[in-house]
Amino acid sequence: MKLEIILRGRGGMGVVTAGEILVKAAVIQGKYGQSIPSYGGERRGAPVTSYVRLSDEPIYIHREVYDADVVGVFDPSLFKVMNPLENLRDDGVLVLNTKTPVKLWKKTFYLDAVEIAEKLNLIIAGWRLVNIPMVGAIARITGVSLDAIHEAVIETFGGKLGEANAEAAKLGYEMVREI
Amino acid sequence: MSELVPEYIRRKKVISQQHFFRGNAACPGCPIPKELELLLEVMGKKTVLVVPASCSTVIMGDIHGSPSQVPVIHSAFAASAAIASGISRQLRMRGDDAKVVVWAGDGATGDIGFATVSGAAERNEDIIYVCYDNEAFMNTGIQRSSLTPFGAWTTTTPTGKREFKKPVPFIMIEHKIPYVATASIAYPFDYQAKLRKAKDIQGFRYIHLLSPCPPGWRFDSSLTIEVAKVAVETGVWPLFEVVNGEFSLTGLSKTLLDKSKRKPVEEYLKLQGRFDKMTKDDVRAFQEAVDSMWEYIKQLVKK
Amino acid sequence: MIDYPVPIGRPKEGSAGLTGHWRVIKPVIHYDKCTKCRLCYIYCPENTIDLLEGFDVRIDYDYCKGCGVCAQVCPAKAIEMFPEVK
Amino acid sequence: MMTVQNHVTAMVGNHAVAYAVKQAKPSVLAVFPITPQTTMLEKLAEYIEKGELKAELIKVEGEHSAMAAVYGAAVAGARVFTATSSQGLLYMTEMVYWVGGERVPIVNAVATRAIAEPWSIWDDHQDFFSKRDASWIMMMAENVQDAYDMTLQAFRISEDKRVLLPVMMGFDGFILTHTMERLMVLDDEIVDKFLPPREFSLIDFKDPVNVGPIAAPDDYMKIKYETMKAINGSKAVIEEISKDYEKITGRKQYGLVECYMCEDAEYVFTTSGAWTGDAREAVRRLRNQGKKVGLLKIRVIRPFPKERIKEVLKGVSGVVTFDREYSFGSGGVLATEVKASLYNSGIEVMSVIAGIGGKDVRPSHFQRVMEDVLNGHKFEERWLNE
Repeated sequence: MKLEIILRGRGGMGVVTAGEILVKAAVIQGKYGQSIPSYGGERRGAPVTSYVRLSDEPIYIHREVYDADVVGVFDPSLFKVMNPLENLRDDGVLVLNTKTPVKLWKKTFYLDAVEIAEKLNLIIAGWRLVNIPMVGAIARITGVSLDAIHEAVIETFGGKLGEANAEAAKLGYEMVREI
Repeated sequence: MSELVPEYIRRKKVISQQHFFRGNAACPGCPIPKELELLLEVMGKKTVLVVPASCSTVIMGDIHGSPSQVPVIHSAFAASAAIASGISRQLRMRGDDAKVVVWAGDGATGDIGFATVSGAAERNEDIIYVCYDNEAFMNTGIQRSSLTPFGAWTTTTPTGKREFKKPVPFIMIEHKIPYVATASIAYPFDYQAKLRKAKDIQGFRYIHLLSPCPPGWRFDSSLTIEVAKVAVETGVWPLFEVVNGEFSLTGLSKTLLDKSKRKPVEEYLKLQGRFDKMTKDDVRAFQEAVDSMWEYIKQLVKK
Repeated sequence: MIDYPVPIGRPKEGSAGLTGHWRVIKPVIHYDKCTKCRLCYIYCPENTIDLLEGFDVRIDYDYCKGCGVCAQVCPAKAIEMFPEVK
Repeated sequence: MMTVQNHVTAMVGNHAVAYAVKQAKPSVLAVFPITPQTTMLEKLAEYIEKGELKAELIKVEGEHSAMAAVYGAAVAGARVFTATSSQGLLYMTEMVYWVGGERVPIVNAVATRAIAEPWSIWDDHQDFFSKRDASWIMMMAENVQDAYDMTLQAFRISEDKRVLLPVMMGFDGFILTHTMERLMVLDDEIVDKFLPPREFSLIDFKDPVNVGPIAAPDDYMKIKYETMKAINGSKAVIEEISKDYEKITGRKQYGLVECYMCEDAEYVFTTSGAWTGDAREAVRRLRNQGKKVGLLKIRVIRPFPKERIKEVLKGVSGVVTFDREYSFGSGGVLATEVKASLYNSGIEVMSVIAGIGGKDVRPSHFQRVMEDVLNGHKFEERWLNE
């Protein structure tokens, strides 16, 4: 396995945390992982990117991802301000959080992460926490085990929040569909 | 010369003890060695001195010998309160009840090291900070500091300083630390009483000590104590202490709230060559500043 | 003993040498006038006046720098400053 | 192979360093926040508040005081740690020299970052390399694992009686501080054995000493001569401690330098820091094309491993150094020093300046430069700023 993933969302959505959970899950499975957040003067609401590499072998490179196998878009409104599909390979996969599925790439997957967040009451300061359902969906597509995701989520959040998020990951894993 | 000392005196045994060794590099008439002697007598052997760049850096000797009988940690100019913080924390970690004393000049306290002092005070570090105030950068050859008084000549204020002395002791009071005091070397027992009090208190303790400098203030070296005394008598240098926010005047200063009890400032100014160039208006302005400080002190006393 | 590769100073009387050599005027105590008030001992800036048994005082000329504070503070005028003859 | 007691996890660089610091059990820390070091400070504060690390954390009012405070604590016998970056490192510069001169064991983790003006929060090595003359031992990490390993080794090296010098560990701002990677961490007991409690204090009331007083010219120069000998002598100690660490981890450690595919190489990259990984990737790709290239990673910047460099580069035709900092009016620092190390060897040294202020550098950049060199396009200095 050697996968390069780009996660795109907005400051405050937990995009970086999502990348880190994928890495932790890969490590739990005995693989290698790397999550590099785009760094800058990020502010709440501004577009944020996290780059993730998952591999069976050690990862040497320390750069952003330029040729992604998977792009996860956490907020469909990002299409209004940027091109989230930049750097997605032709045969790559788009995973979209949306209520109104549209086929934007040859391989497009979607889920309604907002609905999952609302269902589990994962709302903080008015933000629906869509990041973990997205992690579940991406895990499904990339072949990361749900058990490993579960463990990584519990380790990251702990307690009740951990349980709720683990459930969110599971629902994301189950609900993701190809268009 | 020994013939000048009678035989019976020559034979007598010494009963006093040196806490800070004589034969150090201080100028003749410089009160710093005596101030340290008095300090170490109170603080005892389990004391660490932290000394930033100042006259005391030289006085503390070189790698071949030091007048200090307690550990001395030399410090960069602006760093002493921070170095002392580190020492104090480690002493606490190793369960040592030794005291950490910063021995700093006015430049290290009120100018370059001001943020460091303020930071350590805000954190209420368990240290005693003594500022020996000779009112200018003396070690580099008498340049004005923010604690140089109005009207004083220095090599960088050749016609007299136009700004007033930064009121550092009052600024330290505003830090709400457990203990603040002023002292003058003319009143050694008042100074030692304050050190004793400070020693028994935990937290950041600040003592501001007026320390006349014969070459810098332009007076004969025999007058060090006289100058320090007249500073108090004229009210230019008030003696007070603030224990947990409670302000009280000490010693002679207790009697000086009434302006008529204070000698005119001229008596202090005329002793020192550094004030030679002051005009009558300057002297009046100096007097007014002293009087207005005492009005402020009145309010603090009432509280 | 602290063992350390960077030299560190240790306590020593006369760290600046025999500072008595700096002196240009010398204090001399007229013991007949001395009242044993000890002000000279208390105020000597260099700590070069020893207090003796019976509260007599004695100047340590090896280190006295001749500042003249002792003569100035002596209420009995028992200390006189003489130019050094060298 | 002995059984190795460590376990695998994943952490961002700042947390990996904080974790190593926790395991090293310092008794006093003084840290002032600065991007991109801040999350390390936060982690350390959390360890202390939760009681996982029994230490005093002095929340100083600036970096000058941070270094001053750990100096005071170290003089009083504490194992100490501080961390900073960029402007903060510059602000503490006076004390950086101070503690180097007094040869007090201190570990300072520097999240490397460009220096203003203009403002930049992104990675380069200008801050770190600006301290190269302060008599500190200076090491640069390649990845998160390296940052963890180096932090533990740094305490050992710094406190070694044969060394007694502060150690600065550089790791690239954001690129390592905020990157999460797989990490092998040692068990606490193993670390305790590797790093016994520090025993050394300059404050002893039975032997009161004057620390750091004036030294006359003769004394001063003698002290500096001894420091020169100590820092040069530390090369052997660093190699020795690296070997020791290798034994407890079972993972290959590289004391002063690492040579990657150097054996039959004609041209070799020279790098330091996180982009070594990208250069590694480039070497792998070039080797796949049959090109005889290698990579020399300089792990320790001070003492500069000139003997080792000369030794491992024997037989190569040329070296392409990558500098992420610049000595204005002179050249790239690594380039200059590698050149000096290879003096009279006939090996050509070409200098590339790249990645300044966070400017993008990818494996393909390394590849392209090397292809140019192999095609005969030689240069003395080249800036990748197009």
